[in-house]
Amino acid sequence: MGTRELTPRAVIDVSRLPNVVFAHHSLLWWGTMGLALIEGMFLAILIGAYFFLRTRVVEWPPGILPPHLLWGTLNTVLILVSLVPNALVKKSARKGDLRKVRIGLLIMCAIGLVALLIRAFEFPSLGVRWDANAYGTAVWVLLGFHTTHLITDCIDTIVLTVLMFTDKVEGKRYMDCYENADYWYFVILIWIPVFLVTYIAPRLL
Amino acid sequence: MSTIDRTINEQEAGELKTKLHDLWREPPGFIGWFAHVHHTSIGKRFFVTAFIFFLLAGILAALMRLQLSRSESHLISPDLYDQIFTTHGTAMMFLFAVPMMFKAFSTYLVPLSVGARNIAFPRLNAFSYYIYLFGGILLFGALLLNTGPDTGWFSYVPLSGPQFSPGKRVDIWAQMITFTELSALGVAIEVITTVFKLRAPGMSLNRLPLFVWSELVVAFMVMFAMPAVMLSSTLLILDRLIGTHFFNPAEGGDPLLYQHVFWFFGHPDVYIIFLPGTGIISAVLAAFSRRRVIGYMAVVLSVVSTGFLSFGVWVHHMFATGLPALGMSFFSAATLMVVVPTAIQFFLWIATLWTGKLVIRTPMLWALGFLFVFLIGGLTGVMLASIPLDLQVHDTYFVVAHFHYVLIGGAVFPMFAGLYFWWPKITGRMLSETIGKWHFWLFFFGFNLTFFPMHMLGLRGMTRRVYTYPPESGWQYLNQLAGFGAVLMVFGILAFLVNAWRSWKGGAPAGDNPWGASGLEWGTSSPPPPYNFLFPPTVNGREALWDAAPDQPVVTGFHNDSREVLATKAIDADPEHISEMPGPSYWPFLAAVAVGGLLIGSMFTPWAVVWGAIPVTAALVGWFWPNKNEVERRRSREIWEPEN
Amino acid sequence: MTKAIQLGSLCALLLISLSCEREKRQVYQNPELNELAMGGAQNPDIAPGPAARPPVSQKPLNPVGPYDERAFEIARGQELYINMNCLGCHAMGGGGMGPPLMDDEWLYGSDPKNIYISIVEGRANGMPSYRGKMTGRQVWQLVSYVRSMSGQLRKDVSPGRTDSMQVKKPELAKEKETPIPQRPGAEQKEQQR
Amino acid sequence: MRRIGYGLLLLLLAGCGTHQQSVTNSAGTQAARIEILWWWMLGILTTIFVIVVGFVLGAVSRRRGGSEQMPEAQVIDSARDRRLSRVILVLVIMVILFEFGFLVASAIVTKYERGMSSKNPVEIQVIGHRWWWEFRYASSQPSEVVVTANELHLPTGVPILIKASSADVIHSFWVPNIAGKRDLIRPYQTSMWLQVDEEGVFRGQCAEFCGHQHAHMAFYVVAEPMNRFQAWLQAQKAPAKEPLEHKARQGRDVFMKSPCVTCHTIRGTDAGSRVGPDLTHVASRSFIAAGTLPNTRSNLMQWIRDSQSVKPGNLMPSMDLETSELESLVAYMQSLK
Repeated sequence: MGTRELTPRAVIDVSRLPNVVFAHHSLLWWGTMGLALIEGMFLAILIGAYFFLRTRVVEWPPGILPPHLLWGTLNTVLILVSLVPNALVKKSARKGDLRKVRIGLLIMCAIGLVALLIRAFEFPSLGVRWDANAYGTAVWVLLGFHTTHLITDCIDTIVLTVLMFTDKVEGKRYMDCYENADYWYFVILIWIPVFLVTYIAPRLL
Repeated sequence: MSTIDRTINEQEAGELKTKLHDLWREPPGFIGWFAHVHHTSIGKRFFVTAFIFFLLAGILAALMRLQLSRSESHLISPDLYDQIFTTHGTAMMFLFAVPMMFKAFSTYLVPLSVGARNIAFPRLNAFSYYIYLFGGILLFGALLLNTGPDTGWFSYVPLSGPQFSPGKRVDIWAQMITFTELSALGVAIEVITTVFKLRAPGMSLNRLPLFVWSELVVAFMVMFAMPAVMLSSTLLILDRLIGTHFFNPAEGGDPLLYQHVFWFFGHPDVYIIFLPGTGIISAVLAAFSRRRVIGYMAVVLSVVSTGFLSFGVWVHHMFATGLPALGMSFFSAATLMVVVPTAIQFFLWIATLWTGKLVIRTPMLWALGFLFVFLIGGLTGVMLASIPLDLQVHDTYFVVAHFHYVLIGGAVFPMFAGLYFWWPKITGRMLSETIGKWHFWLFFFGFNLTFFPMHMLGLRGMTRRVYTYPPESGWQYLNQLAGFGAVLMVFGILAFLVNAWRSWKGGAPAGDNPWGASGLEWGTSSPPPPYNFLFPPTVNGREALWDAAPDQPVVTGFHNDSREVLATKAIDADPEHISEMPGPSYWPFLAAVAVGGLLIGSMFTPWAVVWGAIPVTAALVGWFWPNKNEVERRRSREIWEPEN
Repeated sequence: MTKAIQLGSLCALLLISLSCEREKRQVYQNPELNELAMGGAQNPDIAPGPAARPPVSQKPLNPVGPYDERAFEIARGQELYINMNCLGCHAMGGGGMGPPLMDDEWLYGSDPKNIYISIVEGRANGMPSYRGKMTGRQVWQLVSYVRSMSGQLRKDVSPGRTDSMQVKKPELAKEKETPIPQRPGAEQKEQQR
Repeated sequence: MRRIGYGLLLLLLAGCGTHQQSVTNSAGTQAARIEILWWWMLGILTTIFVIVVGFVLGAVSRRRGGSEQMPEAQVIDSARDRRLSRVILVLVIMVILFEFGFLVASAIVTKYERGMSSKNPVEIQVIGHRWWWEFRYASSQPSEVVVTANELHLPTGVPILIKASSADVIHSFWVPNIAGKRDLIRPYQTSMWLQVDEEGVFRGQCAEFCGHQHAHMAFYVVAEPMNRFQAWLQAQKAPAKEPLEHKARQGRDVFMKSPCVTCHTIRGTDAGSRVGPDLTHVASRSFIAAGTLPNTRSNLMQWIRDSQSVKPGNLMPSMDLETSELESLVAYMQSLK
């Protein structure tokens, strides 16, 4: 069997290209951003619905007091504080610094769980049931929307933390941590409008 | 990235073939079927499934024509008729049009046309398929259970609300929406990532094939539009099941809110269905005029601007609600504006035909048929943009005629053009030209015979969604004409099935590039091997194969023991990094089953959301849990990108 | 291929065969209903209107109303409840001049036939007789709705909220009340109200 | 049967014939304006269609690359492409101009309809029910308000103010020959002006899907000169007359004892429920069951005995009265002129 020479041809040799990349280089980043875009759209429409419903009645909130600020504000503070450990996770994931990543992730898990705990007090503090009237419906669904994200990202973070303490640590994991941090930034970001609409808007409108 | 010259001899190529084949092939057997993740096999499933739903919904349409062919006919009870037309509309929109034109075509063809070895997030792709399949089964299963939705494909409140729609029919509709749109959103993310990160070196954005451009724009539109419909159906089901008050006027809700949210999705959806068609038409026209489409930039810009404008026109579905005149005339103007980019594309296509060397084959026939049919739909659309004219024909058969001209013209004709065009690539065999021509002419005449008379019916006052009409109305003859046309369409479809069957059983082998077309997908064998390209290609111009240099470089240097693909820079597509694609897995299927259980359970008790979340979480964890050996292998050869 | 088709059609037939009771939208009442009404009734003439004049039969009475599993009929019952101004005395079930209908106390028995008789015959202390004012079918629709108010029916057939002011949980969210056995003197209690 | 009844209706409305229901057969001011717009658009768009299709066919017949095997992709003459692009630019500008003109024309038509007004117009409240129409002719004294169903009498030549609302789900009020449609959405009440210029009978119907009997939710508009209209209105104001003949009186007793009384109003009797259509002058109407059956004796019989066979799923229960009861009931109905 004579191995016939094909004509010499130009090739691009990619064997030396990196395979652990971060930010908008990685496919994962595009996935995360796509998700964020979709969720953001949900939120935008929900907020639109909130103000649409507001125009349908004279009194807002109708016949009841606006929600207590205590728990909501507490949660806002906590969530904003989480910016710091989140930044730590992101930065050290980029560097591949396992110790710092573990610390950061543990803190994030703690913050996430506490935030959920506080959230459990937030719902009663709205002072209205979802099936009382359109106002109740709107605020419950808004808060519920953010809570869903809190829960999912919490679970996500916990699983990731567990992985970082096993022997499954590798470049890919650091990429996951990095994107998980990006997603947490998104959860923080959307909390601001949700907080303003749920807690502040009823006081102004 | 520098290119070097080296020799590849046949033996090396042969070894590489076997290596890659073992590496990329899907697990065999029935059980293995549930682990497939390659975009070609998932893409084929999307094609087949969407086409089956097309046939089923078509049968429902035939039943309606049968019922309407006689006045005061008692063939079908109003109750059943309501279920039939609702299921027909819902299935055609959510289970056929979007899945076929967006999910099927983009899943199968986008990675091939950008020269990638697989789609980005292949497991998500498999998940998207199963969740869509379950949604479809839910809808048609419900119809057989006499639980078919019966409030129209838009399910306006209060008719679809808890007070006027008892039972589970509307809940099933709402959850079906959640299923299918979840799937569409998944595919959108995959397509966007694939297009931006997995293009062949040299395929900078301004060299992206027009077909890929339109699928990309559609992917973005899906991201902005589908959340709206998922939300409207979710708010509806919340009102129905846990007593929220979004649409209850007595407690500060408003039925118009539903219409706004729904049509904010509903109108862009028409373009989500139609834009992939324009991409297919551009590809087919180029191939069969033997020249590239005139005005690449103009076409791209008009597709993009159509995408944007389509979000500013939804209120033209609500002219009759008596909203303030000023606002309405704004939307009227916006609607007219959408016509402009489409007109631009139309003129450019005709100019391409005018300057090309036409070869009339079946795909070309369908493309020309599209030009004719869609033109009529577009022109009646111009009429509907006018508030006074719309107030007369809104919700009549005139509108039925209009949107069937737009949707069948804008989706079904391009679909067949695309199927006849890419069938050789997908199956490796040619379809019969003769039967193809029969198919076209039967369908073409049948279609016009069915839907043109409906314009007249509308003008004579026949409203939509009526299960019968009085004899003295004089609508019977036109309806019978439409019924006759429907028969012709059925024969056309049968011809296609015969054609497909014969080609499958032993059509002429296609060869790599039977049409001498220019897309990268034609650069590999037909059907494509499980790894798509033996050597991932590079690109030298807009028409990849036509503009290729005599020795166009190829990509080498992968570790051929893991599913590695080359990721390139988002804009100019220079080689950037190596990304590893996940292999076959059962988890996407299991996750889809878990999600399905949650969604269906939640129709019966809100608690299903809580206990249903447990299996879903378990499935997802299993999905992402890394495999020990793979971790070892990857760790052994990590190359971190330098920090900048 | 052919196997898949066979399998598919088989499933289809299966589904059709077990087509849901819950979703039936029936335009005529099934004849046995009137019998049901007569079963064990003291007065063969209680059934309203000529709609119900079959020979008296002594069937043991049925613990389940004929429409207790028909979401559509129950919704029609709800509509009647509003249109026939049952609200006037019973409010949305909370009771007013008349006794509440959403609690566990049934002065005249909680099973469908007793409710049927209460409506058709009327009762002491102000419940008027609707004999002849409704067809048997309508009464049975009303009976099933009344039972749903105290959560006696399956949740997937009970109505959701209405497009009106909310004064109580929708029926599908109402927890089931277990009717307490009738005590002697219940009627006196009623008189004191 | 139905056709006979229909002929009978024509006799009933001696003189003013029934018009073919059609957008292009306008008898009202709005419809007329819209019809003009329609014909113009049809003309222009057809021309455009012919030209475009002409070009496509021209191109197809022009240069063929043979059809055996695919010829080589051709070399592009970019100069010609640029020329073509310029032509296309001009065409697009023409399209934009045409659309602008169209927009203005539509705006004018709309403005006319919205701009209509009058000092003390005939004001009619249109209320959609599943599946019939309630019409209430407004008046200063509540006692003077005329309530009727499924037959809308309108005076010709004067602006009429329609107050549109719904009792349950969304319906849509539409009489093609007279004006464009208007959705009836609870809890809104919207108003629209219309004017009928021709005498005659016009069919209208619900245009928004509203459930099982959407198909049978029609009504008839009787357009007549002001004096005849006023006479009709006077007649409708009067309460129901005491039935003269014995049979009709029996019929009234049947009505009061049967489920009929629970849903219908007959002014001047104890029947006062507003669930179903007002029957005070039911015999004066030419159709029953919301424009479904001509108002003949046999149709009344069928409708009362078995309404579900005519409109399956409608809210009126089928009542199997004994034939004698039924006959006297129908006699009573027919006495309600």
